[in-house]
Amino acid sequence: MNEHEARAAVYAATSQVAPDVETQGLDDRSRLRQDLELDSLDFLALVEHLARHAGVDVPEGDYGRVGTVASLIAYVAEHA
Amino acid sequence: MTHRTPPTGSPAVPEAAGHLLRQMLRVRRLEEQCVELYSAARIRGFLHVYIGEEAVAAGVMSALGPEDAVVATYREHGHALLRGVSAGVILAEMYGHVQGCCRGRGGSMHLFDAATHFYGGNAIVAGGLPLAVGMALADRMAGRARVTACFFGEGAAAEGEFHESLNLAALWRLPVLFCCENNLYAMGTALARSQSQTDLALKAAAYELPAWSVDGMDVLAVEESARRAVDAVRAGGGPHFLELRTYRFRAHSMFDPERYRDKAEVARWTERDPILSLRRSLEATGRFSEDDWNALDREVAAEMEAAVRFAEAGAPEPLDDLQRFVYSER
Amino acid sequence: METTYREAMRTAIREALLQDDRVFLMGEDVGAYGGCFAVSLGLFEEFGPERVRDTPLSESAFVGAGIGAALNGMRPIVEIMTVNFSLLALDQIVNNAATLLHMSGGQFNVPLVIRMTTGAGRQLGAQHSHSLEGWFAHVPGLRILTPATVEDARGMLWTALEDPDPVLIFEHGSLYNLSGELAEDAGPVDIHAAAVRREGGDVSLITYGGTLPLTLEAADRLAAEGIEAEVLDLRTLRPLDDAAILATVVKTHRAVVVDEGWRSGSLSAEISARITESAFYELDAPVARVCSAEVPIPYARDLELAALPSAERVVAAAREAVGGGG
Amino acid sequence: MERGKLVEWLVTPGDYVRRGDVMATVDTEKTVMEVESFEDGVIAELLAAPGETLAVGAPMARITPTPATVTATPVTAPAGIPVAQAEVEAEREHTTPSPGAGTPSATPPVRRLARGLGLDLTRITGTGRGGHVTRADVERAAARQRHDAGSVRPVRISPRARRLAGELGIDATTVAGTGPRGAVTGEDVLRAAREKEPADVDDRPGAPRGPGPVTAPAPAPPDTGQRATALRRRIGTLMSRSKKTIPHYYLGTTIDLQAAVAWMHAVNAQRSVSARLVPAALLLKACALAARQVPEVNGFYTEARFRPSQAVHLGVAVALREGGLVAPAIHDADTLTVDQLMERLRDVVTRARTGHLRRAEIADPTLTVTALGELGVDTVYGVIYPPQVALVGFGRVRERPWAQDGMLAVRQSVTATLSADHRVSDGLRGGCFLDLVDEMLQRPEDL
Repeated sequence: MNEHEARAAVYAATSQVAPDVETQGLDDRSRLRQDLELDSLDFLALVEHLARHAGVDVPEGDYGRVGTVASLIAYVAEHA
Repeated sequence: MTHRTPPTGSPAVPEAAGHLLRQMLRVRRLEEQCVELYSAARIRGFLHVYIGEEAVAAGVMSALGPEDAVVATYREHGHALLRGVSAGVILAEMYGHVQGCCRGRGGSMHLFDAATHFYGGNAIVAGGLPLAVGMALADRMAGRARVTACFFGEGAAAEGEFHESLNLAALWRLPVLFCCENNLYAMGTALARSQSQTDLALKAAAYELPAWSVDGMDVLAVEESARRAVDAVRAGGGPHFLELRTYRFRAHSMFDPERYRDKAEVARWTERDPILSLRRSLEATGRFSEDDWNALDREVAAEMEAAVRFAEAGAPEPLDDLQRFVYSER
Repeated sequence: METTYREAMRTAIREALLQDDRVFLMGEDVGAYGGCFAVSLGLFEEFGPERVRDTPLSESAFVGAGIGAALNGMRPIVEIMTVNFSLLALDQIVNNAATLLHMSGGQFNVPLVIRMTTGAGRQLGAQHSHSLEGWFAHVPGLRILTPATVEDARGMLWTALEDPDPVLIFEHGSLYNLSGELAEDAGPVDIHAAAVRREGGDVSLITYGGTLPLTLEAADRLAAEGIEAEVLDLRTLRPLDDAAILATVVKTHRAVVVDEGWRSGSLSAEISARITESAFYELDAPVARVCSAEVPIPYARDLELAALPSAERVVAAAREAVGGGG
Repeated sequence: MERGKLVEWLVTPGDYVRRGDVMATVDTEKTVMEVESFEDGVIAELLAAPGETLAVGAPMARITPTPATVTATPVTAPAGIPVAQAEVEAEREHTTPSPGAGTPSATPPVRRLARGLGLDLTRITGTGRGGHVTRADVERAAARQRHDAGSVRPVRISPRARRLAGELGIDATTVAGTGPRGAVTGEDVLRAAREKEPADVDDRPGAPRGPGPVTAPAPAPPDTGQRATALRRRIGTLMSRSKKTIPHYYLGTTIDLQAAVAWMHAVNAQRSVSARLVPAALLLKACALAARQVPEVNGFYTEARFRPSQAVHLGVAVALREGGLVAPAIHDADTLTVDQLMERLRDVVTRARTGHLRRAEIADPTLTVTALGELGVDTVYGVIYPPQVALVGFGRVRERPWAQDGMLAVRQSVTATLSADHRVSDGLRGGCFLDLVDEMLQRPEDL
């Protein structure tokens, strides 16, 4: 998956989990927990959405690697 | 001024008679179709059919010119059809479809058509008379040689608007042809049970206007008297009044159990069916055969089948348009 | 130029007759007599019996004839002597004028103007004094005007004649002698917007027609007490200018509706309901109403006055609304 | 919650309903809740229309028992503490015992009269046959109440004043009214607000500075904003009451989560994403089990006494994205497996955020747990939700230096706090509770 597709997948998942977050113009440096205020359940839903729709499984051990929008996009691009 | 009998005219010209026969049959078949569609719940609301009275509309309409105006009642399917509104458009209106002459806003009782100067479709008894007087007033003031034909039942003669309108039209000598369709019953109330003076021509004549009683089951007599009256009105002779004695074969509306009249009475009148009568007299001349009749009947049936198809294919106006036509769209 | 409401109305009719051949005036005693309230005085002589047309006493027929003539290309002005008599023509107004456009699916509009006198205050008793314009304002398809100033008496008629649909103009009998300053070049005015006749921030007095003068008087008295009332003249009762009503209520947070009609099922009820529907959370006091007593208007002077809205009653209602009442 | 707005009826008269069927939705400022039937029977009458605002406990519908059932009971508006209100069909009054032993019999019109006068039927002595409360009884009670109330006057507040007071956080009942018959007007509220916080309130240009014309307030905020404002107001009221009436004490302890987190990782590694656990599920389960053993933290304090709860319904504090929070219940949390609890947690959080909670979920929590720490803080000092008597807070689960057996290690840990009601328990019992939570989290496989 290229970066563009990965971004689209992450944005779609984010909109699903946090409809109030405007993905347009979203700062890549935003941290999922602190800036977007996703709690653990939200985060789980986000990961679940990515698994279902983008086919990317983020194992729990990798949660630490996907703390920001940018890192999540990169992760998805790499693993899809 | 009052002629107690219809003026006798020249013998019927077969071509003209053939036309009248055809027109009456079209009305008959249209309304038979309406009754059937009503029973099938394709048409709702009130439905008043004219079956038995066709000679009146056919005779008067053929005496009018294309620029003349017509104001009718709620029993007006035939009038609209013979004025030139197509059967399909009439049925579509009864279906409540936007393809109807009033986009489904009027229904059976309120057919209107600007192109043929057909001003309804008025369901308040006698409510159309003042309108017709005003139409004629405008024509008079504008110098147009137009006649406004106003149809109403004998029940209207008990209403104040009947008297006010005859008075005003006669006073101002306006070009109105008042056509009283006397079918003897105002809904279920017989004329004699509701009006002290049952001679309607006499009643009208009190307003100093020519008033004739005509056999409304004889289309040739209706046509002849209407033609004379229309010519006189157009020539500036002021309003004329025709009492057209006729009979409604069917119930007042689809809700009418007909408790108020004998079956025998209905049967007596049915023998004088205007369509059957004219057909017989035409056949007697030897210039109209059973084959001719069958061909005519098939042709009219085909017209009505096409009309039903047209109505069926239509659709109601979008609900978003509900509020349209309350005020003019500018 | 100083003029009266009656003269302004006459000028308007005369101008319409001069400007448009399709216009004619029709009604009981509008011609040779000069009009029951002398509005059309002199027009019969100037325009002749065809265009200033005396009718028999048959309201239904001549109102209906007005509708028919309007359908057929004319621009009739039909005068009904008083609103009480208009009931004899109610069939034509409600069943025909208001419905034809809709029933015909947009084919037949009725460009008719009907003028009539309304209201009490002249000891004319119960069959010449009622205020029934609220009834007519109930009916979709009609436009209802209530000129209350000389400008509106002068200017509403022409605009009404240009309207493609039926317009009813209600002239309060007590206004005919009202005099006021009118610009030399005064002409047609709009017939859709309400007008603020006096600005104020403490309470809105909402009225129309014959009760405008007493409402303005009440506002003056209130000002002397330190209460600044805003006076809204509705001018058009149908369609109501909701935006103007809302705007004044949002400004003052209190409303008193003054209506010479009876309170029950009335136009004042309609206005009050609309205020609560759309401006409830702007209100600092219940909407108050000053209406006629629920009796047929009596003849005797004192009784008649007691039955009608007065400046005193408006002042009291306004005081109550702002919290200064007893 | 004191009132709610009926949003929609999901049943119509004539419908047969079973106990537990959802019959209507009600908007309670916090959330849209579903109202369930508590009876089997046929809907005889809907007593409220959509859009109507109802007091808690107000009858919403009348359910007629079918021959198979015994009593007829109204569905009442959802309540924090349900109010028993019976509106039994008149002809059944004499033959059927009233539901709830304390409710005396009375005909519906008399019940309606009592309700209209704000009287509690259970406090009226019936003089009719068999203790039946009559109209005269109610009228006498009303007269007595008026007499008792003496000169206390109901506060009249204009609609505008009520709106402004809400927006500005003013208690309109404390404002002196200058409007009609002493009603509090919008100006009065604005004046009170200026006096309270001169710098803060209504600083817009053109805002009134004294008596005189008042400008129109700013346009109403959009709907979510209004809901958030209302919710904020509601939380404010509730928390003020809590702090005013409940003598809180606070305890805290740091818990080693190494074992729990490791166990969870191991479990999650075997599972698809949708079946994974989060630490909160373990924390909740531990609290539920501990609460069973320390009943002093689990129950309600009402009418000056503590009523412990047999069941453990854990309230889960859920932050709403538009601001504010709700704490719906996970029923019988102590009896659920961790997996079941996880499933219920996801479900209730999702519905809380989409505004579809059920009445019982709002009303029932016996103990609330907040895991706000997830978003960053180490320690949470919570305020108890009245009438509950305790609140458990968890901070962030993260690696911390940990000394054990004389060695320094880095381990996953969390700080757990307990806010508890001193009228019900003291620090010793509270400490017991936290110790139990700790202990259970060391054996996650047993949870």
